Amino acid sequence: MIDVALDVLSWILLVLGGACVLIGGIGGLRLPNFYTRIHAASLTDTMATILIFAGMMLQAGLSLATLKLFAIMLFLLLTGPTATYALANAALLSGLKPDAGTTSDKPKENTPE
Amino acid sequence: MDLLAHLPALQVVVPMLSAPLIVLLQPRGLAWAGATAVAVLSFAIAVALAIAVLDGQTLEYAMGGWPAPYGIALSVDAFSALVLLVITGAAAAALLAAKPSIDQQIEVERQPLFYSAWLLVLSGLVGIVVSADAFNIFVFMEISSLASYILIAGGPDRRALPAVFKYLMMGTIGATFYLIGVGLIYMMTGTLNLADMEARIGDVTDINPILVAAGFITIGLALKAAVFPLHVWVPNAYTHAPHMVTVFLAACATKVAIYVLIRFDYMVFQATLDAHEIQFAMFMMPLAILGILIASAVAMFEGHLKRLLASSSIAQIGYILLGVSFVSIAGLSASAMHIFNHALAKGGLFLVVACLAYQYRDLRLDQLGGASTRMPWTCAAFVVCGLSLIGVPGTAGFISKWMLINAALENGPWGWGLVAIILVSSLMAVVYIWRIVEALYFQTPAEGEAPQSEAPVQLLLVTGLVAVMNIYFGIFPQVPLELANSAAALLLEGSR
Amino acid sequence: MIFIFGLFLLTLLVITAIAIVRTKDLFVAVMLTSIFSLLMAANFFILDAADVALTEAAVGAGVTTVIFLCALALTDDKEKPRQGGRWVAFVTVGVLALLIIYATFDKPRLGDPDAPVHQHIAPWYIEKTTEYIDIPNVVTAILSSFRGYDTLGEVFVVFAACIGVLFILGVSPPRKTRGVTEKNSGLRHHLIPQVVGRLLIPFIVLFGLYVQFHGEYGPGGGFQAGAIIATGVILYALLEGESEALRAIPRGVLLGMVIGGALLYGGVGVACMFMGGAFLDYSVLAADPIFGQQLGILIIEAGVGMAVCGALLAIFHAFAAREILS
Amino acid sequence: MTPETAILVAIGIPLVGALAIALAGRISPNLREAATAITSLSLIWVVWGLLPILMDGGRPSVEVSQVMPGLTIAFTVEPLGMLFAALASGLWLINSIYSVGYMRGNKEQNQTRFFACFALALSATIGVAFAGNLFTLFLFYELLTLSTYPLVAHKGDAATVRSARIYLGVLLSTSIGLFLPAIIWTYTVAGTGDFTTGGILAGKLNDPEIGLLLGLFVFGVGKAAVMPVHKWLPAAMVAPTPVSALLHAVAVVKAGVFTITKIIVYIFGIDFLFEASSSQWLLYAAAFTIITASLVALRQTNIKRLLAYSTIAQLSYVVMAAAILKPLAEVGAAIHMVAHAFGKITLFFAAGAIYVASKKTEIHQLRGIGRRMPWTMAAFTIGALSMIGVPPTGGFVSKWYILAGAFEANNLVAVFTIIASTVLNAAYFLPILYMVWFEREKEGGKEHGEAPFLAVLALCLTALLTLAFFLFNGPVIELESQVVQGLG
Amino acid sequence: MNFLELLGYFNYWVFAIILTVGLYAVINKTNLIKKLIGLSIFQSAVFLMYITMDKVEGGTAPIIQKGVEDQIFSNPLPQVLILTAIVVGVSTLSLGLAMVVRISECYGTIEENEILDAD
Repeated sequence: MIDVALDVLSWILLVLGGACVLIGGIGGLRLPNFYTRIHAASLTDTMATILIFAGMMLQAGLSLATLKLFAIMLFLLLTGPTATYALANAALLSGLKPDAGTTSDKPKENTPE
Repeated sequence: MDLLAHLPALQVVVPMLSAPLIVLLQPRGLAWAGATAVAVLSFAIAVALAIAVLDGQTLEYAMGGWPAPYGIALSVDAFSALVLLVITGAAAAALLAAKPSIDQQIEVERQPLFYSAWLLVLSGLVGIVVSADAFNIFVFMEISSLASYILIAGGPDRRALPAVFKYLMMGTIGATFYLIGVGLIYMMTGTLNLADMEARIGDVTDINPILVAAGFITIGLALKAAVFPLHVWVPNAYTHAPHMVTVFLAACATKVAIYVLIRFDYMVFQATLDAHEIQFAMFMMPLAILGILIASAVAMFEGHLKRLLASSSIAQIGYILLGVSFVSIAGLSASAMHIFNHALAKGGLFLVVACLAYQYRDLRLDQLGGASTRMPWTCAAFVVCGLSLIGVPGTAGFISKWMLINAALENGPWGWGLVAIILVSSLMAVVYIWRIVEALYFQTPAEGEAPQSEAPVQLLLVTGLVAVMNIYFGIFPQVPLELANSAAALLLEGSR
Repeated sequence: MIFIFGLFLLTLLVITAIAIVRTKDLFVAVMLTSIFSLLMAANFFILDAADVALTEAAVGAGVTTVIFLCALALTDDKEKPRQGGRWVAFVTVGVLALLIIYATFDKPRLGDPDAPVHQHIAPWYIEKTTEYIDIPNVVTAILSSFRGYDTLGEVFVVFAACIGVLFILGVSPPRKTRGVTEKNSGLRHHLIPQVVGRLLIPFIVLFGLYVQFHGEYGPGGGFQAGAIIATGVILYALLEGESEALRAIPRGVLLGMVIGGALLYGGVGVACMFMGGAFLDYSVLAADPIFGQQLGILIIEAGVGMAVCGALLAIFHAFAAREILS
Repeated sequence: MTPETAILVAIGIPLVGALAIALAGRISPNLREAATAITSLSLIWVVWGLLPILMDGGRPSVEVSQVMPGLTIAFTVEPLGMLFAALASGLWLINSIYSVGYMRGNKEQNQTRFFACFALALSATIGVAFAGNLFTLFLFYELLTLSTYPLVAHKGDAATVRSARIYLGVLLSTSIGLFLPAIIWTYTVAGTGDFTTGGILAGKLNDPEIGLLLGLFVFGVGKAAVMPVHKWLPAAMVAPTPVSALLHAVAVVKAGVFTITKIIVYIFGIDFLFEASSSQWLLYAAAFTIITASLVALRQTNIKRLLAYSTIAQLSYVVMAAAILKPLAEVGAAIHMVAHAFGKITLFFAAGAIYVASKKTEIHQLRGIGRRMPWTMAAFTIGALSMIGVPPTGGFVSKWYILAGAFEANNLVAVFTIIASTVLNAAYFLPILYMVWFEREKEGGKEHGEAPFLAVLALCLTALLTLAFFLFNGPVIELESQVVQGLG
Repeated sequence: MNFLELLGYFNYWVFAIILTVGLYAVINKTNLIKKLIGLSIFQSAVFLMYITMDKVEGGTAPIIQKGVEDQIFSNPLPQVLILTAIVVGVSTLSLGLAMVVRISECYGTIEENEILDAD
């Protein structure tokens, strides 16, 4: 009985993770400029990682695979946000001004830093 | 460990393992000395192999001790022995004469890398010839191509870079085509060893992939061998490369690709696929004839000396292919002989170019006027090697021309048309060689260009040696002739 | 079941390939190439080629993208459109496509067990590995022992590439190209990536070593390990600055690694010759042939790892150093 | 020294001589002249030494190397070759005496190269003479072309280089384009290329092919200057006179005609050719060449060009004589080679002497020169008479034999051509002789005496030889009749 | 040819398409770096062809676990070949890029037609 409950729980976690990634994808398409899109993509990715990996760890039960999954999750959690930060920082450095309300992200006057 | 058994492996291992060592020899001139010693050593091994193989038996060598179809096998027979002699001979001769010319063209601190790349080309080419495994040939083809890109990129003139880039693109596409061909054959026969492949290809039911594989391999190797329509990279690559590199590559680089083409076509495809020889002849002969005629015509009107000799190389490769496309014993031995003789003649000519380039900055014909007054020996060597290229009797070139005409006469009524083509192109060769001789001897020197003295002694000695060998092998060609004949017999009988 | 995954991934692959060819901005093309390699790696993994997937990911996605970006930094990254002359390329390429499609109809279907490929040599390898070499990963066994000569050739290809790049880029740039902003201090003022980097790099290098010495048991081996360690050090160079990375592993050591790796591999082969076996026949290395094979494989994998790592780093430093000079 | 080694020594001497001359030339001109003299003398001693062996029917032969199965470099000495070699070596000595005088008189530059190449050309000539099979003959034939090229292009100015290019172009293209395929065809059909009495092609070729192969041979051997391929001879007139003498009398042209005769006699075989109807055209080609060349010679004003066209005519005499395919005519052909050599070399020496002494090259300038240069002009007269074939000179003997052969084969075309050409010869030589001796000299001409002594000495020697040949031609005829002994 | 049958050949068709896309890029593009990218795509297609060969229905990666007995394995040989080919591809690529860098320094441009005009 307990493992049926675990399976159901992991399925729910996996579906939720999938939904998160889907939302991130739609955000990436619909949002107007660079910074909002990067915001959408990075947040949902990190959340989806946690959900999917938790679901998979439940599936794998207590074994070496679970440990490997945990290590990969830790790695993703560390690198995901850092990569987003580095991307945003590089965009800022190369002069792409974040500006609320502009509909498209054609780079305005690029003032080299 | 008895040496003779390990010779096929040593032939590849000696130059290959010494390449990394050469990079460490930083002090001046040491790198050159090391490279020359290794080249001469590998030439000695090639001679030992040739002697061992002279009586017609082939040396087999299982790499890593694993039996043939499973591990990689090396096999040396008469044909590979002949090509080995050409490669290692060209490398040793070019290196012996290389010092003054390379010191002039490449900075000292880059020379160890240059000589190491030279040894890699040598080991790559030798690896191809010795190997009997289709994929192994691809690996060594890559080693030799990569290293020859490095050598050509060493050219002092900035135009060397676009030339070598075009060579890189076409060479890689050629090698990848070859890889696709090998993959298709492996898919249908399940083996990579050439002999094993030949045995199993017969009982393949649906032969479409095999035919396509044959197409891919032929196109790929034609690209590497600069066969007529796919030769566009040769003139620029040979013209802008350092002079000694042109000597080495012109003498043997494209020949190895033709060697693989012959081995694949006669060993693997010819025996089993019916009507393949007619297909092969129909496809190869027109290309060879076009190559001979058009390349000779281009050479006749070319102004720059090195580019002229490069396009004449393409014509001579056309000769070799013409011999192969007769699919007869005489044709094959003629082309094997021409591989040997052309290496001698063209190697000699490019050595003379290196001597001239030592004194003259610009190698255009109108700048080279009256070179014979200051450089009599260089020009004499040029005349001898030029005659050998034309095929005047008494020189090495004549022997292969004679055998080629005999082979042409053998295949029936329109054999005479082929003879006519061979003779017309020899006359074209007379024209473009004599244009240069007239420029060297009779033209008044251009202003301020007269060189002070002869080329350096080291360069002259090797050029003279090659010129003398051109004559020697014209009168006593027994050794290469016997290798060529037993190679032809092996290729045709072996597979029939 | 794998067909559906295959279908999905392969169509994505084709789309990426076409996208790469069509984009005008080279920077986008390089990024798409990196994605292309990753998709390739996933595809390989689905087709049961674990080793190749790892190599494709590490070498294809990792190092190639870095080298491309270095080259882009030194040249302009906008591509000028080409005027006309398209149909010649279309014709030749179209003919080639028809030729290959024509050949595919007689080929065995994907995964068909009685295809000729699986009959002749493959089963022999699988049986004989346990008998002669007794290591789990058959691919490493073939790579290093049955076809060890190929891999020796392979190491020398890498060696050739390394000395080639050093030779070609050995010449100092002829004249000052346009002033490149002083960027060699790495992302110094980006604190977060540095901290995270400092945390991750040891694990990356550790994982590389794991892959190196775990090659006999699971997917792994010299090439993959060399590439992973190289990417680790390149990350360090990007974060801390190229001069820092050079201080950690100076150029002399790099060249030494490449030459050492190549000579180690060749040396083992020659040692086998001296001990009476054929070239690269490891069974003569020790009393018990199986242990000899395993010892041989261990040494040459180390050699390969050293050579690949040294070569990739030397190539990266050759490009990166160019940036400072120009 | 056994006859076999004698052959190799005969070919070797000029080579060594060339080296010796090249080295000696660096030290001093006199040493170089001495070296030339020694080489030519020792060559004569070795070659003429072979004569007695030949007289009593010996055929010494030696094989140097087997290039390919069935293809060897081998030498055999037979009467025709012997005659040609003796002629070449003898005239070389006289020619070197003359050229020393001419070169000194004319103060030509880089004489060392001249004498060295001369020696090389001689070695090639001896090689052609003693060749045992077609392949060796072709080898030395090409060497002869290449070694004479620097001689023709001696002056090195633009005009010389252009005509030297024509010289080489015609000779090389005919030899590679036509002669080589003919040889290969012979080798494939007959299996061997050795010269054997009675021919090797008997019965191996059907009728039209014989004509074609004969055509390939005749037009392939560009040196025999049969009409369409004669362009190179007038072009070679730019060379200094000793070289023209070499070209016309001693080596080059003789090699061409000698090759054709040898091929007709030893490859085809006279009787085999006689039956074959398709070989008659050769006679008509030769006849056509004789007539047209003589006509063109009539209109020439420059002495050397006149002599060139007269040589073309005389050469076709030999070819026609060989083409009559009768034993007597073959002997006549051989003898005509000798007679024409002596006569023509005298004429060229005279022309050279006139040029050295008075820088005159046109015929109309020769008015009354007899008084100024009596010796040269006397020799010139003897040479001219020998060309026409007047009795006291050698020319008469050879024409006599050719006519006899023609009558024997009752070949009316041959008889008519000989008579017509004799008339034409007279037509272009006699006016010159009359102008030289009996007309007054134009006033204001440059005062000049005889040519340098050495040149005049050589002149008179060859003139005497022409006369002597008329009287003592016994041994030569007896030697040549050995060639045609067995034939019907 | 039912759908599953057709699917068997899908891999080879993708190989053909990517090969031709790569070759098109190499032939048609003038930018040298775009040519090199085309070349690496061209080579990756060949890797795909080799690896498609080695798949066996229901087989796993050729790693022999001690315990498991009758396990079908995919064919290890094409994987070995492709390991070598990938590294060859990278080596050629790095050499090509080194040349492109030198060309852009000497000529100032990396468009093929501009380079040809420069000489």
